[in-house]
Amino acid sequence: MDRAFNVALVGIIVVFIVLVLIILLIKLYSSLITWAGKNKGNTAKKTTIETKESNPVSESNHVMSVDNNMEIVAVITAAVMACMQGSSSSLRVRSIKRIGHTTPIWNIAGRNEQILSKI
Amino acid sequence: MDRAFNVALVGIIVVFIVLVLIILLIKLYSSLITWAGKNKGNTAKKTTIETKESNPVSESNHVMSVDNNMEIVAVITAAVMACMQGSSSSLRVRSIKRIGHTTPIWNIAGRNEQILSKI
Amino acid sequence: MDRAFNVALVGIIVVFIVLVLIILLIKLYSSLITWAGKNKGNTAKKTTIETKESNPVSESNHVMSVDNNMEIVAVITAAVMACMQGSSSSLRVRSIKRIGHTTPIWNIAGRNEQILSKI
Amino acid sequence: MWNDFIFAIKELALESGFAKITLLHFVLIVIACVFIYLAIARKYEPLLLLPIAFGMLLANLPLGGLMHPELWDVSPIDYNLILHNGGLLDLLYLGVKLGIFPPLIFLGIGAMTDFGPLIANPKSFLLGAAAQFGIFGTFIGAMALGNFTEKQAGAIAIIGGADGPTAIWLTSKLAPELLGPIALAAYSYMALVPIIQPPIMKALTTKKEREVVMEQLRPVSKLEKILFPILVSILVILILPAAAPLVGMLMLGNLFKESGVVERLNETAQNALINIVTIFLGLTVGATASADKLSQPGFGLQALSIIILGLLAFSVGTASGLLFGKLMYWATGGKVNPLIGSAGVSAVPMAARVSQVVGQKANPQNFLLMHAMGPNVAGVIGSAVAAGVLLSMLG
Amino acid sequence: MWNDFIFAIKELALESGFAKITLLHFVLIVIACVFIYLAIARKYEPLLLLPIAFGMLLANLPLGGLMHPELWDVSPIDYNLILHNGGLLDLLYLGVKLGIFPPLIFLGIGAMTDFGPLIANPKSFLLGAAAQFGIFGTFIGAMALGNFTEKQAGAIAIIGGADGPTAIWLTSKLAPELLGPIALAAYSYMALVPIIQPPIMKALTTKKEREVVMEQLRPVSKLEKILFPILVSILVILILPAAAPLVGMLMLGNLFKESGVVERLNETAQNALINIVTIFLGLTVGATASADKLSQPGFGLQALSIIILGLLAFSVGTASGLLFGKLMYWATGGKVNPLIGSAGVSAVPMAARVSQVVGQKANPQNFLLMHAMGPNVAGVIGSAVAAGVLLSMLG
Amino acid sequence: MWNDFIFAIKELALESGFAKITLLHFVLIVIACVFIYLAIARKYEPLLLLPIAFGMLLANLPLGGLMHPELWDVSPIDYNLILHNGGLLDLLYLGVKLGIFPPLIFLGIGAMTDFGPLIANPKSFLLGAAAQFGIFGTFIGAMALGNFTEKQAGAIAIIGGADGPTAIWLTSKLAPELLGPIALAAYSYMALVPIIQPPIMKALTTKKEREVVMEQLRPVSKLEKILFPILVSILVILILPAAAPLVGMLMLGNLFKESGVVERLNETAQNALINIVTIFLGLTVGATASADKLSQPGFGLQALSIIILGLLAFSVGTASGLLFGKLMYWATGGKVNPLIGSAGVSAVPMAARVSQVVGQKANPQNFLLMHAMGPNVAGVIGSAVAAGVLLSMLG
Ligand code: NA
Ligand code: NA
Ligand code: NA
Repeated sequence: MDRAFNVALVGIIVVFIVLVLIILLIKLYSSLITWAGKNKGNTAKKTTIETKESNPVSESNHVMSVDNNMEIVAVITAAVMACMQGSSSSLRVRSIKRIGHTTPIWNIAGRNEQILSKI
Repeated sequence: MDRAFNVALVGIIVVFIVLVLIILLIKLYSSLITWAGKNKGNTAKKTTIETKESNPVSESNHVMSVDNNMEIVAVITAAVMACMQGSSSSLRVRSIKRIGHTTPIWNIAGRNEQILSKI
Repeated sequence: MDRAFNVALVGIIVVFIVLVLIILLIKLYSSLITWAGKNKGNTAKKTTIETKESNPVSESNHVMSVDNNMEIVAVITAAVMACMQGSSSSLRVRSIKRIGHTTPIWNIAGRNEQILSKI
Repeated sequence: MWNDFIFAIKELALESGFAKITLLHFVLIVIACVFIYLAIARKYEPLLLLPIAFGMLLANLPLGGLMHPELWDVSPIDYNLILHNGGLLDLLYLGVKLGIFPPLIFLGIGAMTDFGPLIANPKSFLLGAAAQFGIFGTFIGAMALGNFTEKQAGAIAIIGGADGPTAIWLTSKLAPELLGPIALAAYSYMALVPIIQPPIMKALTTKKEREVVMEQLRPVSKLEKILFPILVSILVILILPAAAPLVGMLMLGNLFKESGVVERLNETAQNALINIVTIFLGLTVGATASADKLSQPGFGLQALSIIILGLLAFSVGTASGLLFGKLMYWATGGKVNPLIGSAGVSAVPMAARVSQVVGQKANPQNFLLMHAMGPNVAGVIGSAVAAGVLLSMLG
Repeated sequence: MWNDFIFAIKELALESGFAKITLLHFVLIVIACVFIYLAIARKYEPLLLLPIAFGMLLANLPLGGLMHPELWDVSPIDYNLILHNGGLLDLLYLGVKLGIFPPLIFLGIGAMTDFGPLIANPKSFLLGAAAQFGIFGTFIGAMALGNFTEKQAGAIAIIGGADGPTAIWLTSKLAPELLGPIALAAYSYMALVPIIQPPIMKALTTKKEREVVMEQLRPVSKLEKILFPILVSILVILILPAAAPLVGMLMLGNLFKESGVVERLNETAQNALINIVTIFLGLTVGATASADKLSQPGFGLQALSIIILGLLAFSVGTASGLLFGKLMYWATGGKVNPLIGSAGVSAVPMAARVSQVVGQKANPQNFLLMHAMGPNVAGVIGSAVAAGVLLSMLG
Repeated sequence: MWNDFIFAIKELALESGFAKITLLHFVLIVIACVFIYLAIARKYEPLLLLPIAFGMLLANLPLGGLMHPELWDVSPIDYNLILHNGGLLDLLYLGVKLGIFPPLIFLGIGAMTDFGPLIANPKSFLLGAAAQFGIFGTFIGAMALGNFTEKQAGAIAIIGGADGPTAIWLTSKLAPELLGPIALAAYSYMALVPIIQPPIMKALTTKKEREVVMEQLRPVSKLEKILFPILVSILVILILPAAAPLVGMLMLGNLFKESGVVERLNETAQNALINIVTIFLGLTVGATASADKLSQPGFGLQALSIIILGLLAFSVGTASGLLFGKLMYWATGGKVNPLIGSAGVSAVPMAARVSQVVGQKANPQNFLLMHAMGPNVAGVIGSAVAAGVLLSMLG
């Protein structure tokens, strides 16, 4: 039984050590982030812009798709509500699943191209 | 060829035996259920209630989600039809897929909490 | 190094041979199809009809589902737009996912039957 | 340098498929293309026939090394050698050989199947049993032809079950060397059910019988639907343990569906899992129909025999189902429409839809579909049981 | 002919399950049905309990040949023999035995878990650590009973982790012969958390303590959430390499979720992949609870002991979490509601919801859920660490 | 008691990763974190780079036991030993080593690829062929460096194919010891295509050439799209059987897509299946870049050489594609915009998008994307063919 108590004691102590170290780790990097956020406000913005420039095609695409999503959510919600003429309390558009994620992005781009070329 | 006929004969007989036993099994338990349903109408209700009490959180959640689903189906159908001003004969909302099943339930609960705490 | 040049030379030549043969293959079958299309316009139609006749149940089902899909896309688009009273430029119904593909077709048929039998 | 170049090109040419292609390869490639055509243009059970046909195509392009029949022809199989020397399709074929894929497909089928019509009218099981005469009749026929062993005859007979995974499962256990032709025959005839069955149905029934409108089925409670897979598993596996993999997984899938508490598992069983397994199963089963394997003497005759016996199997199954349906028509004083008997062969849901169509032609007010679904799904259980019996007696 | 017929029928009857069924088989079938009932009617952790119970059912229908315990009882295991003689569930069980399935489930869990509340309030880790007293206390209890080896005691103790995949993973490494009962106990008690915990919670806390409304958690930035899985992996695996499979996969799944750049992988990890693995894991773990395996002398007593020790494990874990919560209540001058301590046992998300419900009963304005999610997910990491420690010391 | 306690703690400390960590481990952990950063913050091909980098991270936390390079360095590989002693990532790595995962990824890619632009303008294949000079030029370069074997040079050369699964497939067959660095280089440079290519494109073309507006592509009929995968499979595999796994699966996936009759399989091939395989492939390929493996003398130089050769490969491929584009510009009297030539390296769809962007800068009315997609997907076939040639000649 000595052995049993020993295993249990070592076990719980190691668990506490590991989890306490995680606490310290989180505190450390959280405060680093906060500190960096205050100190480098402007630098950070710059970096973001640079990133965007280095990869213009994909970035713009992404931004666009996010905008579109928001727009679609808004439109559908509005449409449904306008038609209801009623209380919006019990209904929220929880999520709109954009099907066709699986369509290769270049197909979409191709379609856009064809559309634009028609204008 | 004797062997072949023998195998075939045994085979078809076993198939019939097994499936006839299944028939008897179904008849047996179906009538048991019907009999139990008539006999224990009140008891059954009681049990249901008890179950609900023992597990209140998950139960209420489930019931809620079913209600919501029905409501959403109705709302969307109504919205589309109101806008159509037309015949509903050829259109039925076949199914509404509630996306975000994969969101852990506790996240949803957390969101609800945050919403409620804002009220 | 001789060996290295040799491998590289053989390699690039084989790649060109294979891809050029694919070009010829595509040209060949594309022109065959075009030629067949012009020559057998009428025959082709006939074959299509025969196919449909040989497999009436499934065919009609499929056609129906396609029609339904188009109809539903149109309806939803119309509904949303009517409610918006606005520009359709920035919104297109990208895809409507018909959920319940997984429902066995015969269940659907069964439901239809029950509905029809109520009329 | 120039010599080396010529030598390298020559070596590549000798390693190319053109160096080894034979007439049999060519014929099988053409057959594979015909099956691809049938799957796409005629929609012949495309979900399995397309992968099967493409697997057959790949396996007959010489030297591709995707499948090595010689690794599978030895007994006992040397799995270590397969890991070392096997190609892509050999490795995927492990799932067939080890009997894993067909039960997983049955799991998905169970999750998609509604046994409600069968529970509402359990007598349908008799029709699902009667249609299995197609299996056992074909077994006698195959033995009578004399060019098949008993095990091969059993594998061919199961074509009459009109159920793809059951046929593949039993054949992989009894006569894997015939897997390709049997799977191709099974799926082709399943696709041809709307052509094979109607003439037999019209020949064996009178117009009056075909016009019978059946009573609407009673509603089945959720509890009955939940108990069905549990109790049927226990009963069938106790009686016939050899049917456990198929029946057990079919019923587990159905329990996922009916229990309503494991929607995630239900959804995956009937989508991602069954689809992944279907791709692997189809490709590798098709790849067993390779020239390397089929060049053995006498194969041409065997393949032809399988085609004929398969047609026999479907016809006998259809006829016996119908005749038992007529028996029930008489026994019930005309309440049962014998047309639902032909649906007992399985070929879900095609056979049931054929019953519906033929019935509606005789009487436009006639909606047999739900009534035919009973024998139809009973036929699935029936042929799984038949496969278990054959495996027990011949395996 | 007639003799042959009788002989064939007789042989089939002798090969039927009825010929071999024993009382133990029957008892285990009944128990499996009870678990199916609990999973469906009472919604006791159905996602795993339903497959486990059905696997147990299938394994106890004699002669089904789906699982062969004798193949797994030898050391070293002969994998070649398993390929040759294994049944369907033996082959799927490879994923458990080789330690593949539980980490893949952790991948999916990681992809579904929001560590935000834990990052916002890292002190929650202390509660997640304190609740692991349930594990180590039970280890002492199991050793004290005297009818378990040290490894078995470690496997039983992990029930106190209230985390299914961790329990299965550790048991498959330390004491696979107890896998069935331990998994059943773990999932059953996890489902019973709403019944086990509230009385302990009320007994150990005052109404005043339960009424404490905690401050709202600070928002956590995306960057903090992304760094968490990476840094925690490095730290924990460096300290305790034995925990690598569980912690590594949990954190990879979470990184999929939080990175936001691999939505496809995230979606598959938390759906198709985890569901497929859950089906296979559940079925085969349940199948280890077969009569063939459990008929060894002394098993009845062992099973009973596991049931009692499992309850002990949950109770001790709950109590120690609560007591540590009280300590934090005192230390912070009443800012911490001790009820969130009981959530440290994991049993995600049930235990956190129980904290919420009990807290709200004491004070209807009290929303503890998000605060309890911190200790709750810390408990998952805590028990994975505890499993690593036990494996290191006993394995 | 106290002694025992100290002893146990000491033992755990000795078994901890800290006891074994070396500078190389530390450097590789930092590199892994850099790749995680690039995958997340810069979106460098995150779908594979994130799992690869995390696998690399896990493999370099000492004693985690997830991957054992020593099991894979022997020849012939002892699969039985891997089953007995392998860690989680060793077992998943079987799918790479046995050549299963890359073809399955190609199945999914085929199901996502539209070969329409290529069928409409088959001359694009010439550009897809020309860009493979990048592969063979790099092969010569690697051989010239003198510190690689012929097989290693072939594996490094395939980086010029700008196609991840092809590179992993060929490397796992020719030089698995270089799998980690080659995969990392391939995916990194694929992500850097928008930075590497534009300067080369501007240097090698005149503004007049870049301004060329190409004629709209003819519409391609469904029948042509269906025939394409079937006929290309037959032709390519007949000529070059070694390319069968990649080309066969790519074309099967495309047939799923274009046939329109197996939507279920198509959906699963391009979602659940490819995602599951991507997770496993990425993790295990990354795990081959472990310190245990890379501590051999001379590795640092090799890694550096691979980085330089990879850049060479992309640059040569881009340049040769462009120059062939110029040739076509002259031959067609200015109808072909040479910018579409650089898309021939594959790196789908990034390279085609770069052509579009650079073209549009020269002439805002210029929409090259669909025209560039032709060479882009031709490059996938081209590099699969090149991989087959290299395997045939060096394997
Ligand atoms: Na059948
Ligand atoms: Na825990
Ligand atoms: Na390429």
